[in-house]
Amino acid sequence: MKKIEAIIKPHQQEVTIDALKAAGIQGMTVSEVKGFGRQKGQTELYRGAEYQVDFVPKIRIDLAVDDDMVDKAVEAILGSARTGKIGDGKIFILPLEEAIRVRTGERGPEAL
Amino acid sequence: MKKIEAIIKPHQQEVTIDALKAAGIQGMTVSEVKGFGRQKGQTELYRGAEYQVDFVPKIRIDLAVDDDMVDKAVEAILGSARTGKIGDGKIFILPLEEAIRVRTGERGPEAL
Amino acid sequence: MKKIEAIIKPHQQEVTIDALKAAGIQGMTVSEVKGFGRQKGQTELYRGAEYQVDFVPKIRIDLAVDDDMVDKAVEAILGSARTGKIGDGKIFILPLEEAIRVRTGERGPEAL
Amino acid sequence: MNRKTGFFGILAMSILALAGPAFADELSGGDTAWVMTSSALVLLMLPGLALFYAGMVRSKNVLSTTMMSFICMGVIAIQWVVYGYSLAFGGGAHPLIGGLDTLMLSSISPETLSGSIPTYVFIAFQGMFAIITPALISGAVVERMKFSAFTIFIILWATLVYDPLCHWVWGEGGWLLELGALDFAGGTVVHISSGVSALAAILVLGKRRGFLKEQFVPHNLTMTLLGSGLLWFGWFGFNAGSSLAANGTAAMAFLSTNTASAAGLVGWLIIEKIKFGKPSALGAASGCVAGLVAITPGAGFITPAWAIPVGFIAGILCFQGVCLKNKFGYDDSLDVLGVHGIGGTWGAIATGLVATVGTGSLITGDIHQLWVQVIGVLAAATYAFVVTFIIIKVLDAVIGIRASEAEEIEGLDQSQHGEVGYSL
Amino acid sequence: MNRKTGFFGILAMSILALAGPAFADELSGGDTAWVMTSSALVLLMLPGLALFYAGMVRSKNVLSTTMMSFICMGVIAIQWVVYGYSLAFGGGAHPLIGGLDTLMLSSISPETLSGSIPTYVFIAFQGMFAIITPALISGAVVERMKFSAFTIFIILWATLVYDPLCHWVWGEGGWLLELGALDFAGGTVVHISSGVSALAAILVLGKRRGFLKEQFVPHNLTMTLLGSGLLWFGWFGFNAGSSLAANGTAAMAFLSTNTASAAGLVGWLIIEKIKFGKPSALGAASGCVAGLVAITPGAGFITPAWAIPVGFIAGILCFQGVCLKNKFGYDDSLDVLGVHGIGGTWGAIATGLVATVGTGSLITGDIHQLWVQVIGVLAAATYAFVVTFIIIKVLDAVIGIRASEAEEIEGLDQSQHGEVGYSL
Amino acid sequence: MNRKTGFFGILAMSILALAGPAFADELSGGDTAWVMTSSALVLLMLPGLALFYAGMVRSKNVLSTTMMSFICMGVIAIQWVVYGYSLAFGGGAHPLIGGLDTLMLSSISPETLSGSIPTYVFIAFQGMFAIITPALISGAVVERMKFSAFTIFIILWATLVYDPLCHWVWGEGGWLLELGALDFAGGTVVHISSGVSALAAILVLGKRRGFLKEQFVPHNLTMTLLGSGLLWFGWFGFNAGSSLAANGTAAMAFLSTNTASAAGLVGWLIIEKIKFGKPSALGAASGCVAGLVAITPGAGFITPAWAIPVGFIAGILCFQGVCLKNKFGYDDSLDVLGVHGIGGTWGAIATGLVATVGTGSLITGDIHQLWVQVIGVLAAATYAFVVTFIIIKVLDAVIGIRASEAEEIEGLDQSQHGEVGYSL
Ligand SMILES: Nc1ncnc2c1ncn2[C@@H]1O[C@H](COP(=O)(O)OP(=O)(O)O)[C@@H](O)[C@H]1O
Ligand SMILES: Nc1ncnc2c1ncn2[C@@H]1O[C@H](COP(=O)(O)OP(=O)(O)O)[C@@H](O)[C@H]1O
Ligand SMILES: Nc1ncnc2c1ncn2[C@@H]1O[C@H](COP(=O)(O)OP(=O)(O)O)[C@@H](O)[C@H]1O
Repeated sequence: MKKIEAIIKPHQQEVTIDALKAAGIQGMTVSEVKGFGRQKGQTELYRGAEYQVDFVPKIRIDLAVDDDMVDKAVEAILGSARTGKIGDGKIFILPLEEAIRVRTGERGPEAL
Repeated sequence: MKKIEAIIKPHQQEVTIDALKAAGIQGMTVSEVKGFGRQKGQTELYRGAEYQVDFVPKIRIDLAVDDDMVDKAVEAILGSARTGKIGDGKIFILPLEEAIRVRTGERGPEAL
Repeated sequence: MKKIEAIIKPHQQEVTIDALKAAGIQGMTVSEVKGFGRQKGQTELYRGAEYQVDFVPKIRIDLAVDDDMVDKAVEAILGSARTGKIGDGKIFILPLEEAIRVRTGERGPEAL
Repeated sequence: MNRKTGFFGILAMSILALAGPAFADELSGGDTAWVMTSSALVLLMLPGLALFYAGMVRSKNVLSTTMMSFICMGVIAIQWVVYGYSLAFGGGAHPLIGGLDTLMLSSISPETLSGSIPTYVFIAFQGMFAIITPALISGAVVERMKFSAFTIFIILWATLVYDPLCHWVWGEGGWLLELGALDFAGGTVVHISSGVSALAAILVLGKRRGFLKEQFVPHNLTMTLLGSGLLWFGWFGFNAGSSLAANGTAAMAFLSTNTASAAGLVGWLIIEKIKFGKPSALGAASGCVAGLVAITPGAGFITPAWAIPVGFIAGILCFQGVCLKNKFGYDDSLDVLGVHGIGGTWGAIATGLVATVGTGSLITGDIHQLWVQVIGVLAAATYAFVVTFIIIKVLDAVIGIRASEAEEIEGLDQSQHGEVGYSL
Repeated sequence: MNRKTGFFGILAMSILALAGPAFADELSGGDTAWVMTSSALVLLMLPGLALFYAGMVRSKNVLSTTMMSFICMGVIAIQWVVYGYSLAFGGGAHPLIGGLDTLMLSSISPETLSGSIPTYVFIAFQGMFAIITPALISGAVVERMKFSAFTIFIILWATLVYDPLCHWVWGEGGWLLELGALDFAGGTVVHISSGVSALAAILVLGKRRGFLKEQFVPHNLTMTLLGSGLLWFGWFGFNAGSSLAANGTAAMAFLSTNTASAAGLVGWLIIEKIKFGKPSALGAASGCVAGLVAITPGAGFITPAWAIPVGFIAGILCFQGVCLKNKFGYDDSLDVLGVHGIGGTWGAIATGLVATVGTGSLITGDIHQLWVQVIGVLAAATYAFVVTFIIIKVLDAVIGIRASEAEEIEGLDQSQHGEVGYSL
Repeated sequence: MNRKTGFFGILAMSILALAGPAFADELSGGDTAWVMTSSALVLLMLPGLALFYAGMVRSKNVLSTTMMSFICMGVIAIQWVVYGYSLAFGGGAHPLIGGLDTLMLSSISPETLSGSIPTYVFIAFQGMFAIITPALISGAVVERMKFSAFTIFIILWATLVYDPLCHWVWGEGGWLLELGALDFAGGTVVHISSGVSALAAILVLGKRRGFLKEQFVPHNLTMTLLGSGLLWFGWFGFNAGSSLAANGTAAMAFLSTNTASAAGLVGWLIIEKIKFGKPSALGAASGCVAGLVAITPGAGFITPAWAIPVGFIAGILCFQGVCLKNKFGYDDSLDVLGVHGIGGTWGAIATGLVATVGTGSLITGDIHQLWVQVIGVLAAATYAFVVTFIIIKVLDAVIGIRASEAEEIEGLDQSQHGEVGYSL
């Protein structure tokens, strides 16, 4: 099993989740994060001054998948989260040793 | 060492943390996340319309443990976070190569 | 490639990010988390009662780096996030199998 | 005479009715105190409305929604002093429009009186109405209309829609006033006009991206509830201030307003309970506003006891009103038509049905008044709809009224104002 | 006569004392303006109270807490017009209860006067008191009481507790009024009654899950502070409006109210500083409310200088009051007994101690007044406690008053209203 | 006489001008109602200011910022009753200071009148000014000044700066009053004095850690906007209440205030649009406050039409004013000098330029008045700056005025008050 962590733009959240579901992913966990990278933050006004915020709001999707689903999931994300502009984000893949469903205690791919 | 990531119901947070402490876990990191899965979101009212939110608030507990503590920690979570209803959440176990305590620079299990 | 997760004090966020950038890190993802550990939470007042909150606000920095950058990044964090007092936090290092840039589809170290 | 209303009608009526110590052309400290207080209360309705609306949008549009109310406080307050007041209340007794004789309020001094209060107070009080009416419209166009376009829109709208309508109903010689249409505090001028104008505007503006597909969840309902509380509070000035005196009419308007608001709240909650099993906080906030809207045209003519059914039915009707948009698919974002248009119409009609103080109505056997009310509603609604539609169409052609898709996705706070609401 | 107070007493007193241009049966514009303003101010205390309370609960209960105030604005405002006013102020001069002669406010018109103000204004002003009192109780039962049960409770409570008590103290022939008990603006009727009723209610309702084990951290103290600011503002209407005229008594009540509020704030902060080393923002918010509660019964009788110790001691006493619940283990969630019960009692007694204007007290050598005050407190507290206890017991048996454990864990916003407060 | 202003000047003027039914030594219900209402409105400016300021700081300082306003409500309200009022308005006709003859408001009763209103009302109204002025200063020192030090500071400042200045301008025999300096509602006494005192305080206090390096992003702009709405609302009491009567002067002050506020809002947005391409919500909130500050000294002398340029220029000047700190590197955190100091100065000068009602000015050919205004500004600014500087220096030496670096980093909410603002 693998753990996929995708950092994407907030406005792509909805389509990306839809794409993942369409690809057969049944569960995922989402959180709000702040991104620092090539993309620069917005220009904001504050009483006679203009400044650039140094972070960009991003959405992080955490996804535990069976090995054979990795490519499908990655493709779903790439196909939906991409806008082609700087800051589209990253996908990270980590090894996942075990997954357990709390309710039933099931382990491994069945737990996902 | 292993890294345990548990996604649980918010209302089980307190008992779960207590159970982990009772099991000998001395530190952990907790964050608020949104879960998408089998459990459906709540029905909310909005001016003449009723709709279902598509995510469910969840709590994520991150836990770095020495190998011999993994089972104890997993059991503590299963024993406390389980309500038996859909949406109780998941436990994921990942390999952890190194842990360092910032204050002292200690490395490995002693850093936990 | 490795994934570094650092849990640090909120007030060290700025200097730590600066130090990481100075060390050549170009991107990272930051989130707000709650820490449970040796450091105890603040004492708060509430209408005739004083109590201790049981968590401490922390900042989590997620960082995907190429293998040869791991030590530099760790040193940057240790050098900037350390205040010497309990609760300075932890650095965790996990194996990272793949990294993909969403915008271009690039994979591996070039994606970082 | 006893059929007429509006400023002069009410004024005459209250003087005749109570034979108090106030006579025209002598200043009454009590009346002046009350109408100044009322003016301040109506001004407070603007931040109240801003909160009420802003709590219901997504957090990326909270400031831009608020700004649509604040810009009315800025721009229309000036327009009113420069020429708006003159257009509405100046001139001879023309049936359709005032004049240009009091531009910049020339010829008015602290000594000038309107009835028993300084004219400056009358101008201030009426000015607050001119300010809030376009702000009401904003509820329909939030989350996608350009701030610059909205700013120009409200100036045109105040000039071409509000000022004339205000003259028809409350200005000397105004044709609806002459006809005997009753509008104590602005059911027609304020609520119906803003409601139908909102509809005209969104027919051109179009729906928000994702309307009826995505969920537009209110981002902060405590803000909306506080807003509705401030509106309720301010509405005492709006309605009871409209008697332009601290007298028995004001007193009845005060109590009828409170009662109708309460009944609207209860009405909305009951229908929610029946339909969904739960009464909601947003329902309470919406219901009291519905009740307040409905009692506005008749506050000085309807007793507190009759205010109960007027408010209660308003709660139920407006609940139905806000459901319409889902059926017909127009995106009246925060239900300006559903609440103000429908509530105002019901209130104008209800005045013809159950008013018993200082006027006749259906229940006193005066069916004529009911017809006059219907004519008032239709005339105001038609005029406001047509002129607004033209203004918006022209504006769209000339400068474009809608934010770009990217701006809408990013949120109007950032794209229009370079800010974010919260950095908690 | 100079011992009596309440509406008629005060009215008589103010007319005699100042020999102003206002005579009974002639409308005074100034008085009318002031009491309308005051009524609006008291209404604003409801959203103020809602914020004050809602900021202190956990965010999952923010809307349900707010709704407990809003439902009072809805339901009691109607009850008052339908029969509440009549029960409290109607009828002949019965010592225990008013009558049913002014149901639906029949027989009252804009011309009807009560002293120098239209009766409609008097009804509106008194109605606001009837609305806020049950809302005060809600602070004790939030986070666990069913909304439906609370709604029924307040109707019963207004009818069986508030309306009679109000008659005793302020109604023509009311026995406490006849006895000479002083309650200028509602220390007994509003604060003591709500405080002890809160205690009776929670004895049946029980504690919140986790009480004294978990930490119930206020979720938004800025909301509570804004709420306390609105309460302070509205309280000017509450107290200075209770003179029912814009005269010297109102003026003194105004300034004494402001001073006592300030002193309460300072008193609470000082004891916090002593006990915990830090003065807290919640302490400031609580302290000014304590001071306001305490000055309420004596605002028209106590000079601004004497208002300083009255408020200061209230700050300290109520601080002690809120600590009691931790000792005795009853869950008075937002300290209704601790602040309103104790503050109101202290204020009623303090009136017997230091009142010097228009009445005697201990410091003027009149010990009788002190005894009368004590009797008033005991009578009101006993009556309110017993009747509330019975109402709640019956309600619990018939429909159940407490949300289920699952609902309580999920939060009452979701379980009672199908909403969440924030989606930031 | 017609040059003088302040309480007695205005009072005389209004009585002469309008020949209304109010004569000195006879209570007017209308005037009393209006000044009580105005007093309540000014009190509400405190929570309004607290919100306005608190929304602009970082969330770790939201409560401590709020508390700086609330502690003024607590401490200064008491100081005023104990001796502040006496220092400002008591004594014989001394040019520099009042007396100690009305300590604890002895000798004043509900029957005592000041003109046509009870003296208690005059004291309450003036007391609100004494309360808000030090609270304004807090905007400059937030996020780093110790709460204990601020508390002591405001007592000293009220005693040594505010009370004397107030006497100079409004007290019987005050030298600026005698000189003929016009300050209708506190441009000099309130705004210039708080603005320059803020500067004096921060020169000693120093900058916030990270000033001009880190970004200090406002944490909640909806709070700031609501705050500005409450300030606008309350300012009607501040300015129109300053005529101490419900008359034509009050009416003009009311309308000029509203107009200047609107114009300030528009002015600030226009310059932002020009400079940055976008008008901001914080700009709207700031602009209306700038307009309100500027019209304060002349509200009763400047017509609504002239209020447009006065407010508009204020919006532009204060925008420039807030930019200065970035150039000169002093940390006037929330721009007290930039908005109140500069806006107040502009308003005092503008009064000498365009006042036409009840006084002469440059445009009526009276250049003398302009000089008198300049003298008033310089005298008040110099006095306030010097005395504040000394107070702060001494305080710093004796108890230390600045929170430790660790406390500042942690946030003043936790370190000074043991609380956090939000636990959403
Ligand atoms: N090395 C990294 N480790 C963790 N997160 C990163 C890393 N680099 C970038 N990110 C995340 O990805 C987001 C997008 O990166 P950015 O460099 O702005 O543009 P792009 O996605 O086009 O490469 C960042 O905002 C940050 O959240
Ligand atoms: N494949 C997955 N990867 C990451 N998180 C998951 C995954 N599946 C479920 N989750 C998380 O677990 C939560 C519970 O899952 P759900 O399917 O609702 O019920 P259950 O826990 O009973 O299996 C989800 O809300 C989500 O946060
Ligand atoms: N075993 C662990 N797994 C995950 N996070 C941990 C663990 N132990 C500590 N932490 C995180 O590190 C923070 C600091 O730890 P703490 O024990 O307070 O002090 P120190 O950093 O000095 O060891 C905690 O607040 C928590 O967020």
